[in-house]
Amino acid sequence: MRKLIDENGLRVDGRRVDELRPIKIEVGVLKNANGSASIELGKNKIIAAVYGPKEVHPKHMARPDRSLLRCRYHMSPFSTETRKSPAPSRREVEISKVIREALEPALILEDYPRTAIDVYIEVLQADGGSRVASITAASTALADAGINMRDLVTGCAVGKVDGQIVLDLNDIEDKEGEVDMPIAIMLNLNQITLFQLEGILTPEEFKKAFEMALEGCKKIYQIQREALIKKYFGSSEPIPVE
Amino acid sequence: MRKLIDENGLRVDGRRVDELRPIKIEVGVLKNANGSASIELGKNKIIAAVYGPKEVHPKHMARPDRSLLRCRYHMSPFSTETRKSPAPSRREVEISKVIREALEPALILEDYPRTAIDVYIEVLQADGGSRVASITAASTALADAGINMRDLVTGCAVGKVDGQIVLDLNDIEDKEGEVDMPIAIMLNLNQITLFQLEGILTPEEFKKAFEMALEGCKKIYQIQREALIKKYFGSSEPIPVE
Amino acid sequence: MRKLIDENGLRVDGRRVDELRPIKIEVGVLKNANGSASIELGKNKIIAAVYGPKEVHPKHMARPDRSLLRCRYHMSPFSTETRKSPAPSRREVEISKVIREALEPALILEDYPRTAIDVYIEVLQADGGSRVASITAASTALADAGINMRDLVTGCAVGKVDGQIVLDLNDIEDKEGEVDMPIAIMLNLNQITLFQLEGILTPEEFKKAFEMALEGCKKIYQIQREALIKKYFGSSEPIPVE
Amino acid sequence: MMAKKSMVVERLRKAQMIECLSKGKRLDGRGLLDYRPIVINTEVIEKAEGSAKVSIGNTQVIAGVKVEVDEPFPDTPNEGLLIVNAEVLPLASPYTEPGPPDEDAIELARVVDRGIRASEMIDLSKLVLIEGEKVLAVYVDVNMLDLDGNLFDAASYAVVSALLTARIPKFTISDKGKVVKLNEFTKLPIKTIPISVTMAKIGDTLIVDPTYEEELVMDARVTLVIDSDGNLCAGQKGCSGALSFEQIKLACENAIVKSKEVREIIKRVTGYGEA
Amino acid sequence: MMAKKSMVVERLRKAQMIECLSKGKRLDGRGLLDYRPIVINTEVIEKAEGSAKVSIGNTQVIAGVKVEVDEPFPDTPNEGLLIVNAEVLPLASPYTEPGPPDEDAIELARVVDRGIRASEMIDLSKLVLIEGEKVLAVYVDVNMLDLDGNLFDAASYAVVSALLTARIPKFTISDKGKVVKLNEFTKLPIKTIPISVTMAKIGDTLIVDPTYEEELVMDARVTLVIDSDGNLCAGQKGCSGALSFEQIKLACENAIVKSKEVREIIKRVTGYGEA
Amino acid sequence: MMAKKSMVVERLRKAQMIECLSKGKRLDGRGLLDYRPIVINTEVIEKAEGSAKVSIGNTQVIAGVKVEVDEPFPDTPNEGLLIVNAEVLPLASPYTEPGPPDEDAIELARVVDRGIRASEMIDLSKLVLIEGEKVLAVYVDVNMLDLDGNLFDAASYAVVSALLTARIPKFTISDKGKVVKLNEFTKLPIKTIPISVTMAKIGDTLIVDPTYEEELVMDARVTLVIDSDGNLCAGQKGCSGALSFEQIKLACENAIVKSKEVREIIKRVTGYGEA
Repeated sequence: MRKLIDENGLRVDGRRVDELRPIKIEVGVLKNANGSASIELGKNKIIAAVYGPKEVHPKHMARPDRSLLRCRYHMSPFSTETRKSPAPSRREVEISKVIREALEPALILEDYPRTAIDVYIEVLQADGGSRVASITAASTALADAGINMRDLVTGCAVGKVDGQIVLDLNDIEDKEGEVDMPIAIMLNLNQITLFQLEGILTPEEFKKAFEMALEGCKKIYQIQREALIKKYFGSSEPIPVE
Repeated sequence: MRKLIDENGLRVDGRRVDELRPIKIEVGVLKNANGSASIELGKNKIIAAVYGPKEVHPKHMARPDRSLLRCRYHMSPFSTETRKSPAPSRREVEISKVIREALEPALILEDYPRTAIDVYIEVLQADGGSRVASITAASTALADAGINMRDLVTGCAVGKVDGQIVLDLNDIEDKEGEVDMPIAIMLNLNQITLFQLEGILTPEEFKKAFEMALEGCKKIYQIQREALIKKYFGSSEPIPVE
Repeated sequence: MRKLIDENGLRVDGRRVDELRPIKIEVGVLKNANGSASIELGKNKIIAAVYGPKEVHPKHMARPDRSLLRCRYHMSPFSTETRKSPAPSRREVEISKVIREALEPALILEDYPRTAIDVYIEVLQADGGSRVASITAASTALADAGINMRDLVTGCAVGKVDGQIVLDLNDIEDKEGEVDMPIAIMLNLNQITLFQLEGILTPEEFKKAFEMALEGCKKIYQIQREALIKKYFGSSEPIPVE
Repeated sequence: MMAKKSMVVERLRKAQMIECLSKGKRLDGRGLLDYRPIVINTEVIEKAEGSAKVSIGNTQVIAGVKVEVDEPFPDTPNEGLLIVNAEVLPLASPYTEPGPPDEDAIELARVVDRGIRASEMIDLSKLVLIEGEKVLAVYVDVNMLDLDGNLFDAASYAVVSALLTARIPKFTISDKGKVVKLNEFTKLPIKTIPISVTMAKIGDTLIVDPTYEEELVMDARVTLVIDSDGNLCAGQKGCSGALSFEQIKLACENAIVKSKEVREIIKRVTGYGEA
Repeated sequence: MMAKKSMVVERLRKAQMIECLSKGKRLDGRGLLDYRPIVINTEVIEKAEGSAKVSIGNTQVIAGVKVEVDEPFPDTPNEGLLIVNAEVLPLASPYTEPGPPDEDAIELARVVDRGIRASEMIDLSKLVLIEGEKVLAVYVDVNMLDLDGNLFDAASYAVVSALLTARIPKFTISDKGKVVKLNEFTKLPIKTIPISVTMAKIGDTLIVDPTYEEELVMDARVTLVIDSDGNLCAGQKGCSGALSFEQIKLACENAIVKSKEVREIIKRVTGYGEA
Repeated sequence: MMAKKSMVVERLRKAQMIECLSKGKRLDGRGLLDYRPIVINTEVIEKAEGSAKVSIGNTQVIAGVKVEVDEPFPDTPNEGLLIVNAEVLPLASPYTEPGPPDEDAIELARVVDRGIRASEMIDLSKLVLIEGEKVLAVYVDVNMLDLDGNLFDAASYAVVSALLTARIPKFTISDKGKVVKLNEFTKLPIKTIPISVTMAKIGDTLIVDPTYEEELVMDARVTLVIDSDGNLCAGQKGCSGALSFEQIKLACENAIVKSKEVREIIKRVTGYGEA
C-alpha cells in the first residue's frame, strides 16, 4: 500500500491534512431549469438542476400540506475510470435518498402544497466526495430556483488516511484510505442533515473529524454565497455575512 | 440412479409408501397480517399471510360483484440448495397462478365486492411438495383472516418412485422419481381445486395415485383444523368433525 | 468478399439490378383484428394487424383533436438465422418509430378524435427490406380496417452492391452490400414518408437510386391494390388506376 | 387476455350455453367432445430448423424450432436442452397488449413444455456433443396469431409438429476438440408423440376444445397430455372453479380417446413413422 | 413502506408522543434508551450454511447465508466476496408491495452491509481459494417478515448472528488446479462483532429502538455501528429532519453503551468466543 | 420530450412562423439556412479518453469516449467495436423524465451511430489486438444537458469531436498472448469527418438547425450526414409529416453546402489534420 501522507505532512496531491481541493461553483448554467448550479471540487464536475414547484404526476402522490421533494443522483457513463452502465446502480439509489434527506430539512416545503420539486444531479466526472459536492451544488440550485429555504446546505467529507484525520478526500484517499465520513450541515442553524460513516474511528477521532468537517463546510459555504451573489448582484466579491 | 425404496418397502427417509412426512401448522404467526399461518412439512418451512379484504389499487382492477384474489408464491434466496435469485422465476409465476386458482373455489368472494384479498406465501425452506404445503398454509391463513369460505383447501402430492405409487414426495423423490402429481381438494365438497401431473402414469396407476392423495389430504385436513382450533379455542385436542 | 453481381449483370438470386423479388400480399388474414394483411417479399413473411379506432388507455394519452397512432414492429425469435430474443431490441424500437412516422402522413387521424389506432407488425421470417415490406403490409391492413387515408403507403428499398445501384436488396445484399436506402411513398401524392440511408452515395448515385426506388414502389402499389380488390370485390384482376 | 364484458351479458350468455350443453349441443353445433377442424402446415419458416402453423377453428398459432450449441445445465451434464417459450402476440386479439409474457403466457409455455418433457418425446441424452461441455439446445418459440380459444392444444400441436419435422444439422468433434457443424442434416430423436387434450367445465358439463366464447364462461379448464401408449404424462387444471372427483376421471377417459384422433392427424401431416 | 394517515391524526399522535417523551417515558412504557425484548434463534434453515431469526418486539426478520465459489472482483483479487441483500416481503406489513427492492430496502441492505464490511467482521482475505481466480462468495439475504420498527438493527443482528454461526464447507485444490469441496466444515474467519444501534429523534429527544408508531412521527433516524473495541465503524443518518451537532455526539455515546448490551446477547445466543 | 400546449396556441404559433418563413426570415432573425452559433470545447472530462461539450445556441450536450478491451462480434472478428449511446438527461428540460432511453433517445443514438459507422470515420479494422479474440471497444456516451432543438446535430458534433481528439492507450501482446496496456497513447484511426445537417420542414419551407420552438410546429425532420468528400453517407426522415420528392433533393443540396461550414469549425477546434 502506497503512503498517502509524506514526511512533510503533505498528501498525494500536495495538500495539508486540513486543506480543501480547489473549488468552483457557478449558478444558472442551464436555460431550461428553474434553478441550476455546477460545481467543480478537485476533479468532480457536477451539474444540479431544479424543476419546480410543479404539478405532481401521478396525482395521488401529491401531499396536501407540502411539496414532494424528489431527487436523482446519477453518474454519466464516462465519469469514472471504468465506464459505468447508465442504468442506476444500488449505490446511486441510496445516494439519491440520502441527498434528498440532506436537502429536505432546509426547504420550507409547506409553502408549496400539492406540488413537486425535482432535483436532478448529474456527475459528469467523479472524484472523491461526489455526494457532498452534489449536495452543495443542489442546495445552491434550489436557492437559484427561488425555493424558500431555512439555510443553504453545505456538504464536506472528512476521513482517515495513514492514521491521520484529513479533510476532503480525493479519489485515491477515498479508495485506499481507512475512513470516509461525508456530512452536510445547515451552518447558520448548527444542524446536520447528512451523516454517513464507513471505517473505524475511535470516539476521540470521531470528534476531531467532525470538527474538521465543520471547518471545511464553513469555507465551502462562503463559495456558495459568492456564486449566488455573482449571479444576482453581478459581483463575486465576498459580501460580509449578516 | 440410487434405489429410492428398499427391500423392506421403506423410502429414503424411512417412511412407508403411504406415509406423510411430519407436519406442523401454526396459526397467527404474524402480527401485521389479517391472517397468517406457517407450515412445516418435512423440511418445508413456509409462511402464508393474508391482507384484506382491502381497497384495490389501481382502482380499475376492482370487480363490482366480488373481491379480487391475488396470490404470490415466492422462494427466499436461502430456501434452496443453490442460492435462488430473489427475482420471481417463471416457475414461481406459474405456481402463484395455480395456487390462486386452487384457493379461489373455496372463497365466497361475492361477499366482498370492490375489494382485494392478497395472499402472500414465502417459502423459507423448500422441500418436495412446497406448492401443496403452501396451499394448505394459505387456506388456513384465509380462515384465520375470517374470510368466508365454503371449505378449507388441503393440498398433498403423490408420485411414482422406483415404479411404486408413493405419498408426499420429499426433495430427493421429487427430483429423482418418475412422477409428481400435486393435488388440492375441498374435502367436504368432494372437489378438486388443484391438479397437476408431470410424468408417465397408466390409467390404473393414475386412479391408485389419486386415491392415495385423497387419503393424504384427509390427514392433513385434520391438522389444519387442529391448528385453527388451538388458536381460537386454546386447545390442540382434536375436536370431532361435525 | 464474394461477387454479388455476375458478368451478365445478374444478382445472387438471378435478378436483374432493377428487378423486384416475388411478392405476394393477402388481406384479411386474421379474424380478430379490425384489419390485417400478410406480405411475402422474397423470404420475408410478415403479418400486420390493425386494432382501432378504439378507446385510449391510459386516458391522459388521448388527443382531443385526433387519433393516437401506435406502432410495434417485432421479429419472432425464429425469424432470423440466429435465434432472436423476444424482448424488443433497440433496432426494433427505432424501426417501430420510423414505420409509425411513415404511415401517419397517410392517415386522416383528425377523423377519429380521442381514440387510438394500434398497428402491430410481426416478422415471422426476415429477409432484406423487412421494414419497407412491413410498411406496405401495414398500410394495406389500415385500408382493410377502413381507416380514412389520403393514399396507400408503399415501401421499397434500394441500395448499392458491387458498385451498382440495385433495387430491393435481399438478405445477402443487405449484409454484404455497400448501401441500403429504404424509402416509403404516397405514390399519388408524390410524397416521401420514410427515408433512411446507410452507406456512401455520391449525389448522382443518390438521384439514380431514388428514381429506381420510385419505380419499385409503383409496381408494389399495384399489388397492394389488387390484394384489396381481391378481398372486397372477389377478383384479383388489375383494375385500371383512376 | 381477459375480455371486458358486462355482468348481465355474461350471466345471460352462460345460462344460454348451459341450456344448450344440457341438450348435448354447443352454440356452434359441435358435439361435446368434438374438435373444430384442425389444420396443420409444417416447414413454413425456411430459416427455422423446424416450424408449423396450426389452426383449430379460428385459433391460429405458429411455432419455430431453432437449434444452437450450448453448455448443458450443471445438474444434467448428459442431456441436451429443450426450451419452450410462448408469446401471445398483441395482434392476436383486442385484449392482448405488448410486453413480456404474462402469467397466462408463462403457464401456457410451461404446460406445453411439460407435455413434451414428461412424455420424453425427445431423447435429450442423444443431443450431447461433448459430455458435460457441449450439447444441442433446442429452442421452440410458439406465437399466438389469432385467438379463438384452446391455445393450450393449438400451441402444443404446433410445437409437436415443428419438432417432428425439424431438420437439424449434424455436428462432429474436430481433433482439437472443437464442435464443427457439418453440411448434413438429421431428424430429432423422437420417442413418442404426446397429444394435449383440453377440456372446459361449464356448469356440470365437460366439453373438448373450448372456443373463446366458451372459455369466457367456463368454470374450470383441464388439460391432459397422453403419449403414444395411451398413458397420461402431464396435466394441468386451470381457472377459478373446481372439478369433482368423478369429472377428473372422466376427463382422463375423454383425453385418451381424443388423443388418438389428433395423433393420427399429426402423423399424417408430418409423415412421421413413414419410412 | 409509507403509512397513509390523516394529517390531523399524525399531528395529535406526535404531540402526545413528545409530551410523553418529555417525561422520559415512551407509549409502551420503555425508558428512552431501552430496547424491546430481543429474541434470536440460529440455525433455523438447515439448507443454508448459516441462518438466524431475530425478533425485536413485534419486528421479525430472518437471514440466511449461502456460500458459493466465485471469481474475485478485478480490483480485489485477494479477497472473498460478501454480498448482503435485503427484501421487505409483502407479507410483512399492509404497506409493502411485491416488486424489486425499493430505495428503503436498498438503503437497509447497504447500511447493514457497510457495518459488516467497515468493521472488518469477516477477514475476507481468508476466503481466497486461488489468488485472483477463485474465492468464496458469502451471500447473506435478509427478509423482513413482520414490521414494527427498527428494521436496521433487527436485520443487522440477524445477519451478524447468521454469519457467527455459519458452518461453511472446506475446499481443497486438486492437482489439476480445480477447486474440490470437502465433506468437512469450518467457521467463517471472524475478527469482531459489529453491533448496530439505531435511534430516532422525535422533537428534541433521542430514543433507542423506535417502534413503527414512533418511526411514523420521527424527525430523523441515526444508526451507528460499534465494533467489539468500542469504536465507531459505520453510520447513517436518515429521514427528512436534521440533528443538532450535540445530538450526533450524544447518539455516539448512547450507541457505545447500548452496543455492549446487545453484543452480550448475541455472544450468548451464538456461543461465540466459547471454546 | 413532448411539450404540452393548447391546440389554439399551437396553431397560432405555427401560422405566425409560416408567415415569417414565407419572408425568408425566422423568429430569431436567422436566415433559413443559418446555424445558430456553434461552440465546441474538447478534453473537458479528463477521466475519459476523449470528450467534447457542444452548444448550438441554447442546446448543450456532452460526449465522452471510453475505450475497453473486449471480444469482437462473432460475425466481424477483424473489427473493433463502436458503441454509441445517447441519454436525454432529466435535467435537460421540463419534459424529460428519468428512466431508460425512450424511442426518441434510441433513434438519436442510432442515427448518430449510423453517421459515424456508414461514413467509415473510424477504421475499425485497425482496432484489432488479437484477430477474432481481442479488440478495442470504443464506447461513446452522449448526454443531452439543455434542450433547445436540433439534438441530432449537437450530439453528432459532440461525438465526432470527442472521437477526433481522443487519446487512446497503446497495447501490446505479451509472450504469453496476453493483452498488455502500455503507458503510451495514440489517436483513433480517422478516415473522414462526417457532418450531420438536420433540417425541419415547416409548411413548405425547409430550414436548417431548428430550435425547440420550431420543432414544436415542424411537419417533418430530415437529417443527412455528409462525409469529407461531399458524399451522402447516412440519412433519416423523422416526424409525422411527409416530404415531397423535390424537397428531399433540395435537402441533399443544402446538406452538402452546410456540412462544409461545420466541418471547418470542427477541424479548427479539434486541430484535426494539423501536423
